[in-house]
Amino acid sequence: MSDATGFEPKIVAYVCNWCTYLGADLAGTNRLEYPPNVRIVRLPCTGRIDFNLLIKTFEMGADAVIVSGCHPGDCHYTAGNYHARRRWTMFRELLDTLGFEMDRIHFAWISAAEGKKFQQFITETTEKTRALGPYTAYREICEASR
Amino acid sequence: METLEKVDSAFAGTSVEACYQCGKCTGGCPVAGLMDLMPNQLVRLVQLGRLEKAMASTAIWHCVSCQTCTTRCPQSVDCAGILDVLRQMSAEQGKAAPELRRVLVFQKAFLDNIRRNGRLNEVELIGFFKTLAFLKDFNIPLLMKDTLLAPQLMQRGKLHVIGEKVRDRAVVRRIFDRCTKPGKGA
Amino acid sequence: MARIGVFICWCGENIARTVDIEKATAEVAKIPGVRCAINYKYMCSDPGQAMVREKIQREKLQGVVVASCSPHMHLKTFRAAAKTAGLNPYLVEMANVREHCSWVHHDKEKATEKAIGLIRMTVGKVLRNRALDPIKVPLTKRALVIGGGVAGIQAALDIADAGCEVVLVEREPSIGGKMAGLSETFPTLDCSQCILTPRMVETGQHPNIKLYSYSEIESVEGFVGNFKVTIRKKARYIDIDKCTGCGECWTKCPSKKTPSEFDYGLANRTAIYMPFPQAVPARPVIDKDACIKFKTGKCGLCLKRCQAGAINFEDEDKLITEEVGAIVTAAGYQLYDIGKDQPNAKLSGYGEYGYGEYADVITSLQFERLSSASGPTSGEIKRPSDGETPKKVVFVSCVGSRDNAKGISYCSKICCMYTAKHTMLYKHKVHDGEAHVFYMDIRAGGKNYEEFVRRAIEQDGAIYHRGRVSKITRENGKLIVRGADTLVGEPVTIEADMVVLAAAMRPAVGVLELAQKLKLGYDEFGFLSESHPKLRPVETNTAGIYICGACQAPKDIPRPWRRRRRRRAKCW
Amino acid sequence: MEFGYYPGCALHGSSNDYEKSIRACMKVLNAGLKELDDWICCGATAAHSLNHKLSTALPARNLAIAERDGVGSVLAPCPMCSMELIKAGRALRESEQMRRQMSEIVELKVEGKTDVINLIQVFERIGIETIKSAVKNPLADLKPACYYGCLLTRPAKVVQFDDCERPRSMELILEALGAAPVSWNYATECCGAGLTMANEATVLELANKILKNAAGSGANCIVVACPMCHVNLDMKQSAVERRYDTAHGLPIYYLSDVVGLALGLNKKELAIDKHFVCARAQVKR
Amino acid sequence: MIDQLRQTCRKLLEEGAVKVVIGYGQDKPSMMPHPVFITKPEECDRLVWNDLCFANLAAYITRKEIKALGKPAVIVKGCDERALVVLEQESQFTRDGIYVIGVACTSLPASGVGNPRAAKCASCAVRTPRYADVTIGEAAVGSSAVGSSSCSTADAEFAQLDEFMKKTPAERFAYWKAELSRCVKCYACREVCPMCYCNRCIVDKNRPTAIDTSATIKGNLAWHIARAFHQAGRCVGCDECTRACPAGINLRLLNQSLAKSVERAFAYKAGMDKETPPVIGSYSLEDKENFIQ
Amino acid sequence: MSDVIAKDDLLRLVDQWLAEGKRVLGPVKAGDGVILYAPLAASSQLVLEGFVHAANSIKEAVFPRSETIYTYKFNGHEIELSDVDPDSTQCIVIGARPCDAASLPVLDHLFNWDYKDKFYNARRAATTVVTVACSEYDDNCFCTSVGLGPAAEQGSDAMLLKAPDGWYEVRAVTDKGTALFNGKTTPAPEIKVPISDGPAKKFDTVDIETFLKNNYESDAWRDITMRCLGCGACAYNCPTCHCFDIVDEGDAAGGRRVKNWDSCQFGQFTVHASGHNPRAVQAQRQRQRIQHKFRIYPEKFGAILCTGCGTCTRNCPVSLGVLNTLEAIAAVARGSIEVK
Repeated sequence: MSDATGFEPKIVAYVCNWCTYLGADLAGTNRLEYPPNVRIVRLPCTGRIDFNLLIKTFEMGADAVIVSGCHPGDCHYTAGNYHARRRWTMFRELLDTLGFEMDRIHFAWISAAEGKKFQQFITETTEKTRALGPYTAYREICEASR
Repeated sequence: METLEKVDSAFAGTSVEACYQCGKCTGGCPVAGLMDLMPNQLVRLVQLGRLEKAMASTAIWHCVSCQTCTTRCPQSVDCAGILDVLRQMSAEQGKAAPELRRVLVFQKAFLDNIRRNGRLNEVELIGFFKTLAFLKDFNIPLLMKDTLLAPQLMQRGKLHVIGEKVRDRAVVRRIFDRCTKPGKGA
Repeated sequence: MARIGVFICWCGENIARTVDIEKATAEVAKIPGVRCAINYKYMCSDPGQAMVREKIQREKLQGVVVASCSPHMHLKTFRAAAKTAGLNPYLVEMANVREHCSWVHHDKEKATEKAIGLIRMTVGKVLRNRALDPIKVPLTKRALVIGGGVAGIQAALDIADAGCEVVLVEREPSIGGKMAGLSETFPTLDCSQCILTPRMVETGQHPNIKLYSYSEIESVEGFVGNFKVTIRKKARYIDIDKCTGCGECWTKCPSKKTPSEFDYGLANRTAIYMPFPQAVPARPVIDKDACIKFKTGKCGLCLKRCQAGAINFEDEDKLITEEVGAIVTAAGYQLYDIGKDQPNAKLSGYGEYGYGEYADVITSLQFERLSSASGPTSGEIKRPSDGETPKKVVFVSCVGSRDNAKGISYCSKICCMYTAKHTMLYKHKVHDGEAHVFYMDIRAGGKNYEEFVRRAIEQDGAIYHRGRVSKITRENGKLIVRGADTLVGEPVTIEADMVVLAAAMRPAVGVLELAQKLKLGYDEFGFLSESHPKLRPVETNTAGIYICGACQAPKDIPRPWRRRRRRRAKCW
Repeated sequence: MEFGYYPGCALHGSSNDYEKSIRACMKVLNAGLKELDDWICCGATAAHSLNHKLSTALPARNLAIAERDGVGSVLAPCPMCSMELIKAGRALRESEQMRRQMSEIVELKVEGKTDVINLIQVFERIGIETIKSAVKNPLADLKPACYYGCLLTRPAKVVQFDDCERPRSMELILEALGAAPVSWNYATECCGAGLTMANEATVLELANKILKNAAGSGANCIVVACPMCHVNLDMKQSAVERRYDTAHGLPIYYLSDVVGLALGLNKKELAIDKHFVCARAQVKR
Repeated sequence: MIDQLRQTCRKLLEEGAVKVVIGYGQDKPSMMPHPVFITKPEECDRLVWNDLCFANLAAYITRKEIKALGKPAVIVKGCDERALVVLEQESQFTRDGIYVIGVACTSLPASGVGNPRAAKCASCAVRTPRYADVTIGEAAVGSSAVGSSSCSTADAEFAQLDEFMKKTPAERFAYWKAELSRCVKCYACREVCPMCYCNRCIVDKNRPTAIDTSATIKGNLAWHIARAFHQAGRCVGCDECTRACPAGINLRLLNQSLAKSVERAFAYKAGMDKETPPVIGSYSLEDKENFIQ
Repeated sequence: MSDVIAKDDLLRLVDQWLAEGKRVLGPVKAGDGVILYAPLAASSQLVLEGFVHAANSIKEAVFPRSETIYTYKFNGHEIELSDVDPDSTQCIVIGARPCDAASLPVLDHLFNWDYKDKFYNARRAATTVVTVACSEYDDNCFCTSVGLGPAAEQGSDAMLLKAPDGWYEVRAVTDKGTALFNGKTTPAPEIKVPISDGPAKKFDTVDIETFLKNNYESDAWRDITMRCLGCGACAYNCPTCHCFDIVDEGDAAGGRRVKNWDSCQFGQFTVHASGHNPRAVQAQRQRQRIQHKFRIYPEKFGAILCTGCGTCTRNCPVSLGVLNTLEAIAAVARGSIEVK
């Protein structure tokens, strides 16, 4: 699947413990295949996902990042995802102003029942990122900071 | 059996494997009583890869393409679509059941008519079909049957002997050619 | 240097098939901080756990990474193992190399690389983990049971008998649920009410059970051991403490034309009514929409009749707060709505079956009422349209279930059994009648179940057709049922007098909203999710909230009966 | 209001009475019909039976013509044409590759964005209330059996029109005209359609069942919205009667016929006089 | 006006209503006014008020050294008061624990003696404090007490940002790369900010280190993202950070991008209204989520 | 006898240095008009006049804000360390003010006391400083109070004095300076650039030192520094402040150990591992800064750790700097301000 340069995107997914992580488990249970480029980091809730993690992720060489949790109304902690939704709305604006490549930052609601959606989302994100190539702009600033 | 890939691609998108043989297609089929094999049995034969038997059935030529089977299927199997494919394969390979070959003859005549005119010329089609069918089966009643209706149709202004033709018939022919080009087939 | 132990599980072939276990073991052994890395065929088994314990002690491990399945599956298992070996359980983490790796990737090289990466990540996590000690908080030794059907009643009684207080909330005017309306139950054909009503009465009188009938859960706050539940007590317009249940009111009520919910519309009831004679509490309720007093201001006959002065047209909804420590959800099920209009956009109706259009096409629950001694026909089988005894009845299985196209994909589990039961009930009452069944598969797994179905066929002469019904129409007073018998390989047409549709089981109305209030997970069909189908079947992912009955999945009556035992053990 | 118009071969052939009737109604209702320029046959059953690609290409050519000429909604009164056009449009919308391939084959850019509708939908868009208020001649003693046949509502996922098992849209229009449609069982059963010519026995059997059930349900006529249904039920009715030795005598009207009659048009204006089975007494004018 | 101000403060101190007045003093006329802390009535003459009183004194309310002095009276301009509103919403003080002396901005410093960094005044939302216990002076003629509190003039407020956003993302990234490379991490931006009252800032945490402390471009970018985003829905646009930055980094632009998104997405403007629930910490079921799949 | 160089020739010379691969540092206009010492890409960026002092200092030439001292890599259970070679790229600082240059001899003590800092020394050896004598000053300047002046030559390798008509007088101070301008100047005996007196002397360092010795616990510290917000704007831009922190930055693969600027004004600066902080309040930190500059450093190395540039005051968001602190102390010492 990799192109001539052998580029394999590195993607990190921050997911909530109650919905998307279980959605990923379901994808496994149903043997729904997807590309192996994503590393899942399990956190209690999207409301807990610190925006710094996204920046750190890019600093550590990721080419795309995913944030995913429960659908609105389904949060295990009542409203964590509603708070997250607000925060990410604002955060994306900030990153956009800073000139981040916004198509490397993905958000989704994936429930514990949506193994199929998880598979499709991961597959699509991997393919999109593969098409974008490595996040050179960010890697350059990291290089410059060594 | 011919190459599996070809069969697979022919039935692509029809989810043959989803059929669990409940028979709802057969139960609702208006012409199941006339068929030698039931729609669910035809799907089963396709599932098993036993296309020869399916292609040789009269059932596929009895099908009126009314889509009831497809509409009611609890597994969303496009049963009518599968029968379409079976008819195509049967026609291509000359496997059509002899007694119903005239359906095929008619459909070929129909397409040929369109290829030439762009639109259907009914008089021409009827004439052409009857002659062809007659030559094949020497079926005199068939030859005679609708001819009795013709004067009445004429009388009602419902038959135009000359018929309509599309202005740009060349493009119609090119479309046909592109679609029937071997290798890139259906 | 830290001392982390890594334990890689083969999961039989599940992981080992796709991940090169030996390579992974060798690679992760090199990760800084890793003291030892070993693999084993079944890490969760006793010998596997023993290996973990032994390594913890011998290598003086400061942290453990188990690379196997999802932490939702076995994290508790391995933490418990570590604890027995003297390691703080929170220094154990799992790398999910099965669900997130071996099961979803085929390329062995890439899967192995990913598995190593996942383990490396988890080692990184354990390196930063700190030992945690559980805290103790006071808890309220009181349980809330939501739903007063058979599952809820049994749960409430079990907990109450164990000496804890129970708050039982039922949204209908009476407890009893669906089972109260059934005739006889499989596989014994004993009377449903004979089993249930004594339990209902016991529930109503139990000193430890506080019953809120005609009430709904408004909101739930708090956490395990300390939930605060707000209950909406709907206006009943009857003071149930004053009311004696004498019946003067409902026998005199002039508004008599409301279809009875309990009889699924097969009979009518009055505006002030008791849902059924054995109701608990045995108190009536006023249907505001049907009541003439409410509609026109005139009437008030019941008020005049009531000696106890129990009727109160001014009654209003009340909000009550209860504190409980645990919650059992037994919210129950409903039948798939076979009619044309569907509440859920994903589902579509079965216009081809004519339900709602032909009076003699009925659902299985309606048939229960028709054959129940307490039903509108006192147990005689009479068809709804004209009260004639149907001489030919067709029973259709799998209506709405096992249908990906417009229904739901799962098997409703109980229909095969009750359909067999229906044919028997019918044949026992109409000796010269014909009972035809259209089925796809007969699923009769259970003690005496298969025997039961065979009895319906062999002894009672039910005629089983292997096939699905495609369309039902009516002609000359007969229902024309067109289906197929795939065993013969031909279409079948039966001219029937009545058709009974075994509609699929779906979670009850409002289960979704309830799940959101309780923060419970649910599957794509709306059934509530348990923590783990095998390991924690009655617990949910929210600590302190348990589920039972058919709000979890389609179940027959013996199932909740069995499961309650575990639940009781779980609550305290 | 103006609609694009794709008559299809039938309406320019043996079913020209249907076209006449539609045009007469539209005129009264002030709705224009703009016929697609140099349209070609949709390929019908024959194409999708024998050549799948052709069954997309032929309709695609017509959709391309509509797109080129900026026609948004196209009336295809023949359900077969309508279904083929909708199906092709859907296939085009779903796949970029299909759009590319078909644009090449039909020599015009095609995206499948045309909205293809049937005659019932045209009346619905004109507005049932509008029609109701324009009724001059209520059809009080008409008890029609509304016959949808197969392709008006099927395959449901393709045409996405009405409830394919219990459709009511035609009934609603007829009720607005003052008629009393009957409830019957064969509203969506097939008449044999494409096999008229090739397999007459089948057609006659199916037609007989339909006619019989309609009459048995108290209908005094059948209303159709499909040229093929009309052929099989009207033209072939005498054959049916001969073969099954019955006498149905059920007039078969196009939907536009009954709308036109209620709007005050006469038999001739609607070409009802071209039908084989004689019209009922109240429409003899 | 200055007399009135001094008199008010003197009286407050004399009566013992407050223990300290946080106001502005000035060492030499040529130098910038700076914060002073007056604890004695007779020192009130040290107070000044002029167009160069930029410092946002609300920043001192949360400091333990200042709290130790006792109940303060704090002199605020309209813009500074918005910071007090946010701090009160966030329970950083109780309203009766401080005395607020409002001063109306009588002229627009941007046009006055050279502080090029007074861009904020051009789009000021509140010229006259609204929640003060006492307000001195009246807003300049031609400027309303409440400026662009609605979105009507917000377009003007965000004009610079809107213009900036016309650049391509790559150009924007390059701009910030150059701009932020000058940051030496002196944290003046943080310290002047009334909203940065954390006991321990995230950048000072090192177990684990979330943000590199090195003043490299990578560490600087991470720091400025964190600083700006922790102000989301809280920054009142007082621009003290921009004024304080020795390297002249355009922090205003970053703050504005958040202010704009908050205003556009949630119709919220920080510090305008005490009663509106803060945008962070509340939510609405109707919040748009078109970016979430 | 003086040597002069035309401004254009000077700029050409700068471009020549750049072309030779040297690093050239000088005042440039950054952002919204702030003047900063920064590496030049071309002589056109250089701003020599029209401002009193840049917002920062030249210490980055010898003591960068962030410097890697070694790198490490994980290799299985082993850790591989690699030394980083000191940077000895030839560097020319042009346009520095005498008060900037004067910091270098002061800093030399610190980096060559018990430990000889090879990174500092390599950069110092490779650096040539060309100052421009001050022709203007402001209220924040106080070089004369710490024994320097507008044309003080301490630390300079060469000094430029602005002459009329676009000429600069070039005074070579050291061999490095002589080498730099060798052959580039024109003798011009007629040009004699007058040297300004600089700001008036504002306090006496001896008085200050005495006060600092005797008033460690004075309440004056609190009163004077009350407004300090605790940022590092003063220290980071100060030519003589030199505190640093050592941190590791890295990930699972490896990383680097790095020496970063730090400031005694930060609350975390003196936090002990135990959690105790001997300088718990801001006044103590301000006191430390002044004590260090005017008592501790002089006691240890015999040099005042301040060159009177005034950058601290100019950069302070609340206008608090060494100067006004010392002025206030002087006032307290004179008894004109009462200490509570």
